[in-house]
Amino acid sequence: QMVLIRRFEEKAGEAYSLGKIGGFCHLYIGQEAVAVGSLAALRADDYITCSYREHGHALARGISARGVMAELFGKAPGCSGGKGGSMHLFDASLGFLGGHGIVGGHIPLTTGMAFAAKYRNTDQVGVCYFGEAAVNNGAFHEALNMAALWKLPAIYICENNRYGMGTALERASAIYDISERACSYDMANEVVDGQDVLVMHAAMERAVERARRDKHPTLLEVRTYRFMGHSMSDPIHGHYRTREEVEDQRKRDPIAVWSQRLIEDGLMDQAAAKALDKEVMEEVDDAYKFADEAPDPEPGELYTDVYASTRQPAAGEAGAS
Amino acid sequence: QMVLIRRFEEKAGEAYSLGKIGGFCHLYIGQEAVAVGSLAALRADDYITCSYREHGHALARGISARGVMAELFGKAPGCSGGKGGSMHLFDASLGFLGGHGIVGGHIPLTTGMAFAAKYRNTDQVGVCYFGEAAVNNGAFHEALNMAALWKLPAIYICENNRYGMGTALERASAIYDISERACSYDMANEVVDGQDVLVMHAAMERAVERARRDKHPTLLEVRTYRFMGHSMSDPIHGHYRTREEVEDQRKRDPIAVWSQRLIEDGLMDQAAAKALDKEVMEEVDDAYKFADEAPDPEPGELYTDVYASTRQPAAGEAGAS
Amino acid sequence: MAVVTYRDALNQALREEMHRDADVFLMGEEVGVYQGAYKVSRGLLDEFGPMRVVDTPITELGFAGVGVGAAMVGLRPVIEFMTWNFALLAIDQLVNSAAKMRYMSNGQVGVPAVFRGPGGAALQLGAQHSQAFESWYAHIPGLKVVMPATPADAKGLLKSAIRDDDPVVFIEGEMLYNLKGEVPDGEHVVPLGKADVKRPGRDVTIVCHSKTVSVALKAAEQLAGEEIDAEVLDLRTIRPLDDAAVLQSVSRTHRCVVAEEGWPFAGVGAQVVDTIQREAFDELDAPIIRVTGADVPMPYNKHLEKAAKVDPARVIAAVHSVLYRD
Amino acid sequence: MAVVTYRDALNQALREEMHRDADVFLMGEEVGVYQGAYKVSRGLLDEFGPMRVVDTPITELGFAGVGVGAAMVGLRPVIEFMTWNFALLAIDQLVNSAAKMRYMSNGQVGVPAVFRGPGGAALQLGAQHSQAFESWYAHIPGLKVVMPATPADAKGLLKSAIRDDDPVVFIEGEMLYNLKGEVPDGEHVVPLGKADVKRPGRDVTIVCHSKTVSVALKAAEQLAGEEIDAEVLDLRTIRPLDDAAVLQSVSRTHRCVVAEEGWPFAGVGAQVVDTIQREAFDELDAPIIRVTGADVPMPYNKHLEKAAKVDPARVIAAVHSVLYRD
Ligand SMILES: Cc1ncc(C[n+]2csc(CCOP(=O)(O)OP(=O)(O)O)c2C)c(N)n1
Ligand SMILES: Cc1ncc(C[n+]2csc(CCOP(=O)(O)OP(=O)(O)O)c2C)c(N)n1
Ligand SMILES: [Mg+2]
Ligand SMILES: [Mg+2]
Repeated sequence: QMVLIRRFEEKAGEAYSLGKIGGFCHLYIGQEAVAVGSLAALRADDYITCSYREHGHALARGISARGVMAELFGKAPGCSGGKGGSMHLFDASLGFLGGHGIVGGHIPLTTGMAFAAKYRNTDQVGVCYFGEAAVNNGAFHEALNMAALWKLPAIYICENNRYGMGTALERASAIYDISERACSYDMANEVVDGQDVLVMHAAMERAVERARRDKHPTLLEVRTYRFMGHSMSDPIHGHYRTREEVEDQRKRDPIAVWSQRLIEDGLMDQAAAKALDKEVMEEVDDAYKFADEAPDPEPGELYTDVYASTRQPAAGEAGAS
Repeated sequence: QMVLIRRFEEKAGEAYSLGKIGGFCHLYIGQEAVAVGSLAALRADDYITCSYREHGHALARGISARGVMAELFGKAPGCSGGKGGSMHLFDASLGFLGGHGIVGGHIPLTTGMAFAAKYRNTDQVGVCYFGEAAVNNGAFHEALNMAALWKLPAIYICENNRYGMGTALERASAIYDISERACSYDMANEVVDGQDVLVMHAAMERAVERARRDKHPTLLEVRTYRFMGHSMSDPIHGHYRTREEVEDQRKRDPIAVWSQRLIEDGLMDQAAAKALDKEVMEEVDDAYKFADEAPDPEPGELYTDVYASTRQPAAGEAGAS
Repeated sequence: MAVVTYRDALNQALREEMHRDADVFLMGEEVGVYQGAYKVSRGLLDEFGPMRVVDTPITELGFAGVGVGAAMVGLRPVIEFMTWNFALLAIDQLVNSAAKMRYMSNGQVGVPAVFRGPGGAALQLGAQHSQAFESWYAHIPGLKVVMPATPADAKGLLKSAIRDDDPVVFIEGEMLYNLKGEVPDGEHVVPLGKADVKRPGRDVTIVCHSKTVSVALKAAEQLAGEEIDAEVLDLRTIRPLDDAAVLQSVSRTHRCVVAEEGWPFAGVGAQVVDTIQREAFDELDAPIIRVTGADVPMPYNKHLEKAAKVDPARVIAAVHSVLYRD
Repeated sequence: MAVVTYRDALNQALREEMHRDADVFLMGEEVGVYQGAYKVSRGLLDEFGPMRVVDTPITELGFAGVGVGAAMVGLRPVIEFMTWNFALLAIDQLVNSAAKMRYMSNGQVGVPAVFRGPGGAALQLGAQHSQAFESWYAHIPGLKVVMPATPADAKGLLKSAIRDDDPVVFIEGEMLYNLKGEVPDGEHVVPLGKADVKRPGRDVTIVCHSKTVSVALKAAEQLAGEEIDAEVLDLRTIRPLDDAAVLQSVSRTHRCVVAEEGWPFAGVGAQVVDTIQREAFDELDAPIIRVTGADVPMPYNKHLEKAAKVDPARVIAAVHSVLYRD
């Protein structure tokens, strides 16, 4: 899966430069182990929300490469019908409830989903992925306070990749260890190495158990790194970080860490690794071809899904006039 | 001063029942020692903002009883010209920059005033008073993070009177000790007994020194209690607290605590206390009479002070049409 | 028909819908133990318990988001804002989450939530507590905006709003809570999107909503004394707006006054004017005059406040001018 | 006259005003080290240092409030919102603090702050990142709203906004940043509250602002080919609106089309229509037609997005209809 995400994102970057993908496009390269390791600990009926950097989570949760790539292309078979886009991937059948574009905005949504699980007395869990820059936002503070106060089955995963766009963590937050913010809510917390998929997975399983069984929320601070620019329009290392730093971080490439271990443990050999990579490349190429050839949404789609009833309010026609 | 505030508020309550004061009116009875003890530690050029429960702070800062009472009456000589009202007392000449009605909304304002002090390289201090219910709000979180991050000369005084309207602290906040919230910002903090004016004063002096000299902000959690209802329309003990609890708290009336000490220390005798009270009563009665007889603002005042230029935008006339 | 207050009519609607549908719950500040800042939720905590009547911290952004999130997975939250002034803190969740979720998700995820509370001015609450934002919410595709003026409409429209599958902004009037009126017994539902003629008339149409309905009715009474027969049309739903009803009335009266509590610039009335002049240009015998709140922050002084508000006298003056009677 | 981009014109205005007045500072996300999300502040950090070019955490509510607070004590903050979509989180500070402070304090405390950043849609940014809120801010007494369409106006209006003693909402266009145009050398100030005829004409008035100005000019060119002489009136300032200029133009052309990027319901155009029909009813030979963005959240797909936006074809169609040419 990590390899799939890596290759997928590389392909998406390629498609973006070819103008086949537009808008903002935030790649997940470098952080793959976080989504893969954590989502593997969830159940099919759990709820997930993400920020706009969610291609990896969508794939790891099981949305097809075709469905995600087609959405990036804005095509009708995309997982959001081509109307959502890169930042707004959805698949309700998988409990994958969006890509959201407002930093911090989806954190209270997850608190609400966890509330619903408690309300209905199911043992579902609500999981929210966001970046380290979001923890300074009021939405984070309000949402975590309620989750802890009401003992909700929620897991807040802060993917600390050191930067919010061009702003280093320490230039935006008064404290360096984000996990300590949990003390304001008397919430369970852990600092996790996000470059090691197994470590990530183990930490997530502990958090899921706390949520599912004890109805106790957790804040996970996951230390990871963004190998690419913030979005396609941002250079890999702008004014805000050095090439050396990026090179240095690349040494802990989550995929290398993982395959190395498998090889050491004799669970995989170079050949198998190659085969896997080939297989993945084929899946990604297929997704690309599918997306490229897929149809655009019907023009009429412009006016659907604004309301449950397809009917538009009167002002709508004025707008179209 | 504490006695002045007490008598003033009693009079204001009286005037409210007589219909001479309208709108929301939040009395400060029971919390007098907080404003008096803390404001005495400030300099004339420091900046102060408060919530809507600010009559006491206004008086303690030096706005005349006449000016405050006239504002509650909505009269022209009121400290906000009768246009602000009970929740919006202002006196720029004293650095008293409002009464604000949106819970938490003035906390970032104070951070901005402290920023201005640092920007201009003066050694002024910005002080913000708010209730314990405001600490769950995002504005609190965002404002304190920036103050700590930028090392601003700000002091955040949380007047913890146990309730936000009818909601007990523990039903709104995931943690009981609000001062611990400071750990999220690596900010200095202290828990202070708000019923003892001298203790309050001493704690404030420490905070002011940290701010003025070290440019380090402080969060003070001041434990106090509201003897009256949330506002005039709220009974003293509704569904949310018991008569016993209120009676019990009244035993630590800040004015009793203080006068008792003075008398024990031989600094004041019953006679002097009586004399003081009489003097204060006269000042309050004078303020009441003044406010009652004072003129309303000119009708034309409706359209002034919307913009620096008195001229109204075209839409204004439409509105007046 | 029982005579009940607007407040109790809302309370009935909440109680009935919570009995009808276990997915409906009420969340907001002071809705439970305190019985509601304006007592709209009186008795509901005792009846339905703390899981369905939820007191929140003072975190409008947060609990509005909680409501949206719960609705995204199928619950039907009724989120109470103590007043709509405070909802400014939550507006990102209404506009960027609630209003767009269905569209961004290609119809996969709806937000069947109601956001309700009192809007507009009461008495001497000052600038920050006396604001009418209906034109803001009505500007947003994806939201519906409902503003009942009578107890019967309050009950019937709130029930419809709760059953609606889209996010509904339901704006009540603090000054209306004590208003008494007849409410049909038993199941009483009023459809969204339908205006209502509160008083039929031939000479001029007074378009209004919420608090300005009673103002318009008072004005109409006095006008009747001058042989001017005014029709009072209560929009009831601001979005979707019942253009047909407005056009129908104006094409009978050929003259129109639009009254609203809010500020003039790009208010609801401006949209009504735009629609009428576009669709019924040749029917108009005079320009449409709007009567709105004064274009200033609300002053505290009671005389200034009174002067800032819409009153029958200003509506009558506007009617005179569209009838060229002045 | 030098030819510069809209982006550089804004950069010049900031630089010149920061040199002129030590109380002026720039604060926002990525304005410093990153040189601005859209590079409007390029070079300013190096030139003025971190105390006057301040990078903030992602806390719109917080740093907008910091700006208001600093302005309350006399500084002149320029607060950058990376886009106005994110300002929804800060709107309480603009409406309840900035817009009301002077009034609530009886004129004692003003808020000479500028809030600026790009508004409206760019290309395929999706529903949450493609919104135009000018009618919202213009609805609020106490705020001024400015929206330049050209590099010259961008520079001249930003300088006026910074010098203005009231809170100014300054909405730029992401799609305009690369637009080139002549900007007068030296001190160049454009007064707030004055519309500008970008193209004179006799047959019809096209009222527009910001991005729709170039759309209207393109439409006017094509219309010229059909012997239709359209006047293009750029509002430039939305609040206070230059009613006089609008009425003057319409009373010459007797026909009007109003174009804007935003949603139709209670948009800026609705207010313009209201004003014209009220003040120039007898001058109108046809109903005023508005051309607005489609009344939907912005879709991501590029064809759907294009269909949702105002374009010359739709403006031309509207002109035909007010001229009864269809
Ligand atoms: C409320 C809000 N403000 C600003 C932005 C613009 N923006 C998009 S991503 C981003 C940085 C977020 O960084 P972080 O939370 O660390 O996530 P990362 O991009 O590192 O995954 C910013 C400022 C936004 N989308 N929403
Ligand atoms: C944002 C916002 N939400 C709700 C309210 C209504 N309200 C006014 S005071 C108050 C309680 C505040 O309690 P606290 O902060 O403890 O201050 P106290 O009244 O105890 O002094 C509430 C909910 C408001 N003014 N602003
Ligand atoms: Mg980051
Ligand atoms: Mg309190």
